Amino acid sequence: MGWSSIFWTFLILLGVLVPLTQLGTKTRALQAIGIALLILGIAGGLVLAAVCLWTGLSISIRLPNVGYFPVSLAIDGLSALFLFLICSVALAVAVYSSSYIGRHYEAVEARWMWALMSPFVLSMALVVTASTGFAFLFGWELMTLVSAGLILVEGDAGDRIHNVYIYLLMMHLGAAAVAACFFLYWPSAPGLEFAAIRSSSAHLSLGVRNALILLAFLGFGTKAGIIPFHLWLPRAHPIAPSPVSALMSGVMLKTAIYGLVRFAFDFLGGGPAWWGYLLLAAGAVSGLLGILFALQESDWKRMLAYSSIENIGIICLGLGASLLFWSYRSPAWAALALVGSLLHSLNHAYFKSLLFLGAGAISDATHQLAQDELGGLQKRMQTTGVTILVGCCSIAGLPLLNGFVGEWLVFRSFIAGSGLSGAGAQVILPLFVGVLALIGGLSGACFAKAYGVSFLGRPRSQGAENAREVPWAMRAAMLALATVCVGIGVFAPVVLVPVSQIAGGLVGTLPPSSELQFFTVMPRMGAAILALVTASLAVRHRKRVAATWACGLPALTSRMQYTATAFTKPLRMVFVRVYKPDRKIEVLPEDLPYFPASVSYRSVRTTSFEKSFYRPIVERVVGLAHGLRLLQTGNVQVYLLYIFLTLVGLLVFLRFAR
Amino acid sequence: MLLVLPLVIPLAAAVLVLTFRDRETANRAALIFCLAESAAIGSLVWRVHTGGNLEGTYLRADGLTSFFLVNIALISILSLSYATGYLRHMGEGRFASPRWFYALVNMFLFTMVGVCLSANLGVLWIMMEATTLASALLVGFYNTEGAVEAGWKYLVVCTVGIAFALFGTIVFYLAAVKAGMSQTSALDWLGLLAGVSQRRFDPNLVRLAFVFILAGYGTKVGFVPMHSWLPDAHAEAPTPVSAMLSAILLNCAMYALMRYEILVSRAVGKDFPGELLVFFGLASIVVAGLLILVQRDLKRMLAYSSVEHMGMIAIGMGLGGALGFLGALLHTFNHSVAKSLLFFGAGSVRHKFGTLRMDRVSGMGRSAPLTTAMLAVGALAIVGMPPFSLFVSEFTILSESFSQSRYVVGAVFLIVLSIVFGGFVHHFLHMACGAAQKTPPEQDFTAAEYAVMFTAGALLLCFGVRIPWSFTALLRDAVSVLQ
Amino acid sequence: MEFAEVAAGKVVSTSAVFLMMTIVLLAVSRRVSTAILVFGLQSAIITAQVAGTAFLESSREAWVVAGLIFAFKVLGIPYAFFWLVQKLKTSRDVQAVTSPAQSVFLVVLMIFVSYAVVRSYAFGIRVPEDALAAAVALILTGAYLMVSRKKALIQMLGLLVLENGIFLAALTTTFGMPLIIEMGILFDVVIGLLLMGIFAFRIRDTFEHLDVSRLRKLRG
Amino acid sequence: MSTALAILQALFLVLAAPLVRGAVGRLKARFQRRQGASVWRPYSDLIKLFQKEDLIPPTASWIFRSAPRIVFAVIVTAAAFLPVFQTTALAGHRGDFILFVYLLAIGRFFLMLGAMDGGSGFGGMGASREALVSTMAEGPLLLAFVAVSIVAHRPAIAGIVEWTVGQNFFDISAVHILAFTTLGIVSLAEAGRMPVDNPTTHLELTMIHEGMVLEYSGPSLALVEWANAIKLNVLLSLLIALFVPWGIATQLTWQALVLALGSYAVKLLLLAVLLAGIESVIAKLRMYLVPDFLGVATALSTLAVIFTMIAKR
Repeated sequence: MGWSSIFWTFLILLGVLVPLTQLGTKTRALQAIGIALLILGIAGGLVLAAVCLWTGLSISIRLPNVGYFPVSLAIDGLSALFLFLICSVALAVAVYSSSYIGRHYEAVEARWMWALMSPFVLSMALVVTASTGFAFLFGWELMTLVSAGLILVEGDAGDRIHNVYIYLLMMHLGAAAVAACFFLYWPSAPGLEFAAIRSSSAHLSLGVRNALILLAFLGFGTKAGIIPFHLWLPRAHPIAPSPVSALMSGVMLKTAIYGLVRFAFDFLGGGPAWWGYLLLAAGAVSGLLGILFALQESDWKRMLAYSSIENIGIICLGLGASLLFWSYRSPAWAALALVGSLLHSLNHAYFKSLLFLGAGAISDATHQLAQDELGGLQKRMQTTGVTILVGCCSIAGLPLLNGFVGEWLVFRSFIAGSGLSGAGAQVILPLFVGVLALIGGLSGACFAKAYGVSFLGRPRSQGAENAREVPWAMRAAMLALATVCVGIGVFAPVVLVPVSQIAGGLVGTLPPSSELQFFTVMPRMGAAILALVTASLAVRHRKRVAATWACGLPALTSRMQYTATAFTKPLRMVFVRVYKPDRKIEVLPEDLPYFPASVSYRSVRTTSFEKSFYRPIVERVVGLAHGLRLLQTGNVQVYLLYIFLTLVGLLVFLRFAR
Repeated sequence: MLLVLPLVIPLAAAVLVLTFRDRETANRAALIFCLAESAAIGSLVWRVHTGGNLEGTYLRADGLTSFFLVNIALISILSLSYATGYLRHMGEGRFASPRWFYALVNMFLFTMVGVCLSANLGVLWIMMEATTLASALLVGFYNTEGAVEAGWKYLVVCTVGIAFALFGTIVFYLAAVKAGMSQTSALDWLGLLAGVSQRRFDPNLVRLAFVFILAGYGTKVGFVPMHSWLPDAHAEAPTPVSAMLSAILLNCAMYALMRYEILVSRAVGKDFPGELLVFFGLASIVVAGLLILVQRDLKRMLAYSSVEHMGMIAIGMGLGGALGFLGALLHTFNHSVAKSLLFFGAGSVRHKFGTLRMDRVSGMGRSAPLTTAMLAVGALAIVGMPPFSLFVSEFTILSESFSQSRYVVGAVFLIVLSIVFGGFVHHFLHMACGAAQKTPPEQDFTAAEYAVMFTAGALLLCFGVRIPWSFTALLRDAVSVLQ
Repeated sequence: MEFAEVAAGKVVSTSAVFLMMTIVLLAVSRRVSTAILVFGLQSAIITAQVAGTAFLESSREAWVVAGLIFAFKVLGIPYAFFWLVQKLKTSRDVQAVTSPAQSVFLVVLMIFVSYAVVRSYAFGIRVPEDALAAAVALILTGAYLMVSRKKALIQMLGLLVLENGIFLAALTTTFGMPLIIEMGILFDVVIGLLLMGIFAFRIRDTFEHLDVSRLRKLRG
Repeated sequence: MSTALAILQALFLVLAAPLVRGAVGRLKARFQRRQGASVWRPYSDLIKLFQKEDLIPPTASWIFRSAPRIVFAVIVTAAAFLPVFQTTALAGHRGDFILFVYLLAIGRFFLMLGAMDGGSGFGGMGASREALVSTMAEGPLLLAFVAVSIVAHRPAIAGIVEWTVGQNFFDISAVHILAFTTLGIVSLAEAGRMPVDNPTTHLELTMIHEGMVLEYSGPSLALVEWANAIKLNVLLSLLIALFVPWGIATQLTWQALVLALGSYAVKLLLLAVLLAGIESVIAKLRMYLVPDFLGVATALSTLAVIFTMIAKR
């Protein structure tokens, strides 16, 4: 009883009180109280989720029906995990924003920002705790809407609008597919309560089940940004305010993973092997292309957005492996792979939001996000630099940090795939180790570049030169997230235990405990490395600051350093088929090619998905609309003719329909 | 008495308001009459709810009537309150002064109430035709080129359409007479209702009748391909009238179709009328949905959106079942609130920017934030986004289509929803965003206009989160008539 | 009163043929005034039919209806049309999009179709086949006139012809609807024509022509 | 006893690393008909460097000094995963070779950062090339492990070694040959040897590793170089352990251990000869041919995994 009242408080605070304090008054003090209430509410949600996650408590509350449709919320294991994810990231983001928003926006914008951020968090919480179809879809649509509003608060110039539009449209199409998923259950589970859906799933025909998984893949895949449904992601995430980007990339994408797990595992209970292959293929494509595109982006936020696609790809690889194991009846390994992807969802939420918050700090300090204009920030922003370094290492999957934990589990399950009974699966699954390794290697390169170019060496612009450390609230939020990243990386079993309980609950068998023991090595190894590093640092040496040798020139300038673009040139040349860049080299004056006064070089990468997949569809639809427009000729006689023809058509139908 | 009063008041108002030459007095008188009308409707509805159906010779009221009357009362209050502010720029002219406006609006109201109250299929037809006649002059009210053109087309197309409905009525009458009913009861609702279940109607004749009725009243509802008059009329009429046309006139026509649907489905089974309604509903949503994408004029786009929503209602009706009827009725109401809000917003845009061309309006969010906010609410509601009410009703209709395993219907519905979403959001974003335009010196909006829009927005939100108990009761009564 | 009954019966049974003739005449008439006259003639035939029926059935309501139709459709409306033509000062041509030959061909085709349609239903409801066919043919012709004639006035006329057809259908199949309904319908028709007249004036004033096919500003 | 031995073998890998490097250098010199430096030369180099002062660029942050130490620390930690004389290692668990590979990745990651902190063009250049090589090498490295592990039905390095010792040398499957080749190629790339990188020149057109460490001096340079030597040693020992472990001590008796040490030394020497031979015969590849070279490794490792299907029973 007590816990459900916390849940109610959470809902009311975030849904009603906080927006009211922001939009209802112009009093500063009340707004500050509103922000405090928001933080309090999120913290309450976090406590609730943590209790549910670690004690296995489950809570359900029932809201009044809307029309015919029951609305109720429930926290079971899976919901608790995602609610925990949402609240913990949101807490850090809220603390960060309490300083960030005030520094970046005027009073009106700031009010809107807070007023929308609170329902944004709420809508995500609604999605993961909904236990009826109506509540789920309600939250699902609201989530898109509010996040689009947040992007628009940031600014509404022409190209931003276009991006927001693409975001909204694709989300709506995805939501249509998700809605169709639920509606397909209507004949067997009227009311769409999850319990009824779950129990009726077993009786569905194979055709419906296949349709369901395809629709779920389409709908949730769009939200998650799986390639080729990713078009919106690198457009929408970079243009949002940094804290919102953190929420969108770190948290909102995970609601799609939640949905996918809910449908594929909880409701449908696994299926034929091709479901697994579908997700594996999607994961491999998303992972590889996502990180390859990220590698070439030299804007922090665009890079992070593409890297989200990559991480979603890794999560999908895990889910695919899990489904494959399940279809070949080895549920323990299925559970392990599921643990891997669930844990990677959690971890990605932390390091990605950390990095987006870091990007916000960079832009706060330097007023730019282009890596080629940064440099030398580590000396100027010590705390921010360290936290971002932690984030970069995590996202690159380096051991002792949380990114490695999830990836290891996925790797491990791939290798275990060799024990499967299917002849194809036992080779294909281990081969995915190579794919994941390539993804890992590329992301290492990508984030070494990002951190190295931005934070090390010499500053490349005035902004970077004059950068100052950001206020404490922002630093505290980033530090907290970085601590969590390290914490999970070193003491993984803390979260592994509840997550494997959840996965075990979904699949029916707990993952092999001998495998989970692996992470007990981490604290010892971490201690060893730490001891070695501190020992070698502690040894006193003579040190002298001396200018770097400049090959005889007077001094090195910052222009001589490798830029982010230059750094990735070799990889760009290797993967030239993927990028298909449009290069343009202009040498002036043209008549003296060997004595150029100026050389300008431009390389634009247009995503071929947009060119070859989306544009033709859109053009066809709009073309059809224009064609229909011609039928509305404006001539009243033609209109009358339409009526007569309709009538004749109906009469003919009547004649022959009998 | 209760049955006659809602008809007498607007009729009296139409005559009386002509005597007020002063604008303010006319405004006030019109509002007072409208409130009186609402009170009359209110007492009628209460009486029907508590004491059962009211039956007269030519007039009657049951649950379905009550539902549509409430709709009419609500929208007419909103429209007239909006009009009091909206008409302030209008000069005096022949037929073109506020008093004429109110007189015509009251006549229009009279005819629509008449449609809902009629107990006789003949009277129903007469009143339907009268709605066209009463509103034609309103459509052409501004007497501009566009208004005259639209008025003419409206008049001609709808009259022809309605003529077919007359033929359908006659054929149905014939079928009733052939089935052995007396000439007096063969058009009477109660008589027919008893007749279709007790006697054997010639199914061929009934089907023939329904085809004509569908084509006829369907023209008035705006089913594709009989919708051609609709965008013209809705776009060219004065804004409060556009709102009334879209929000209640179409509903009244749908009401007429519903009445026939009840009879026909009892006579020949529910499949025949149901399939036809679903077919026209699908045609309407697909065509109108696509046309929304390529519109340039705000009100024209709204008009096409009305076609689309009428299609959705038709699908709900055609599917039938508990949720289908419920969804259709709920959607009727929700759509009328959302659409009137949008038309009011469009009126404000016209005042502010002097144009309704959407490509010429930009930066609205900065120069007219309140209007933009209201338009945003309306637009989000109309595309079926939560937390607004159309989400609930569309969800209901979709649920019914899937629960009957009509996957194609559901799929088309969902895809069209996305297309319409694309259209609306595209147009709206381009109007609302960007740098503020240089606009003519600030047009002061009256508090009434905002109050009206705010009320509509609040209703949308409220029905999207929780449908009030009293409304649920109304809805239940109405659905019980349909089933 | 044998003779009167026979005469009334004849009127009722032969009127269909006369109506067909008016249809053909409408199709070929090039002048507005001719078309109006033909319409008046058509209404007169229908009046005669109603009167005949009224006599045969000795129904007082039918007599009232006959009187109303005579007053409005035979006298009032044609007169109003002539007045309009005079007031609007437009050309006398009907501005057809089809040649008279084509029109006749199409109209005859419609008559044929009407018979074909009616046959399938008439058997079931046992009514005079010719009269019902004439009614359907009138409806179709009315529709045809509205689609093929550009002038606003002829469109109005086409609508009236269509209305006549519907009325005739009601008459032949059910001996008319209840009186009050008939009166209401007639009232609507008259008001409708009044409004169309008003709009005709407005179109003339605004566009300085009456060619509705040129009213094409609103489209798409 | 076993633990002590495990610590010993890790220490051996760390401490003997310069010697291996010296030996390879000496052998190379011999192949080129030069006298060559002493095999102990790397030790004296390290001692000399440790005594010098650390030069730090004015723009550098703490990363610059920490990077070599982190690199050293992780390589040493990685060494703890290898069985050298006995079939167990200091650290090790199911799935440990993933951790092993990723520990090497930590080293690379920080070395790249350290290089970029120098603020000159060369650091970035070296890091950029290292990124290319390491990205392409990681996949085949792991796949080779996977292939061997599948054949051995053991998911850990020590387990694989244990299994291989129990097999007959002539029963060795195609999988092993493919995996060995892969691992060999990858080791060349990872350790920065010919034909991927030339450890002996500082030519800016070709240098990778040397580009990265160009700004380092004194103890920092010493640590980087030592770490690099350990890496080479670890990779060579890995080849030995995975593919030719026979002779390794299965029981902890003195005789067995001596035999293990002896056979290990011989095998290491043979590998060193092979390496020196390769480095003397083959020219450095053009930068953009390196991906093709590693592509061959990827293809071989993929084939190795596919062949496990046949080789398993």
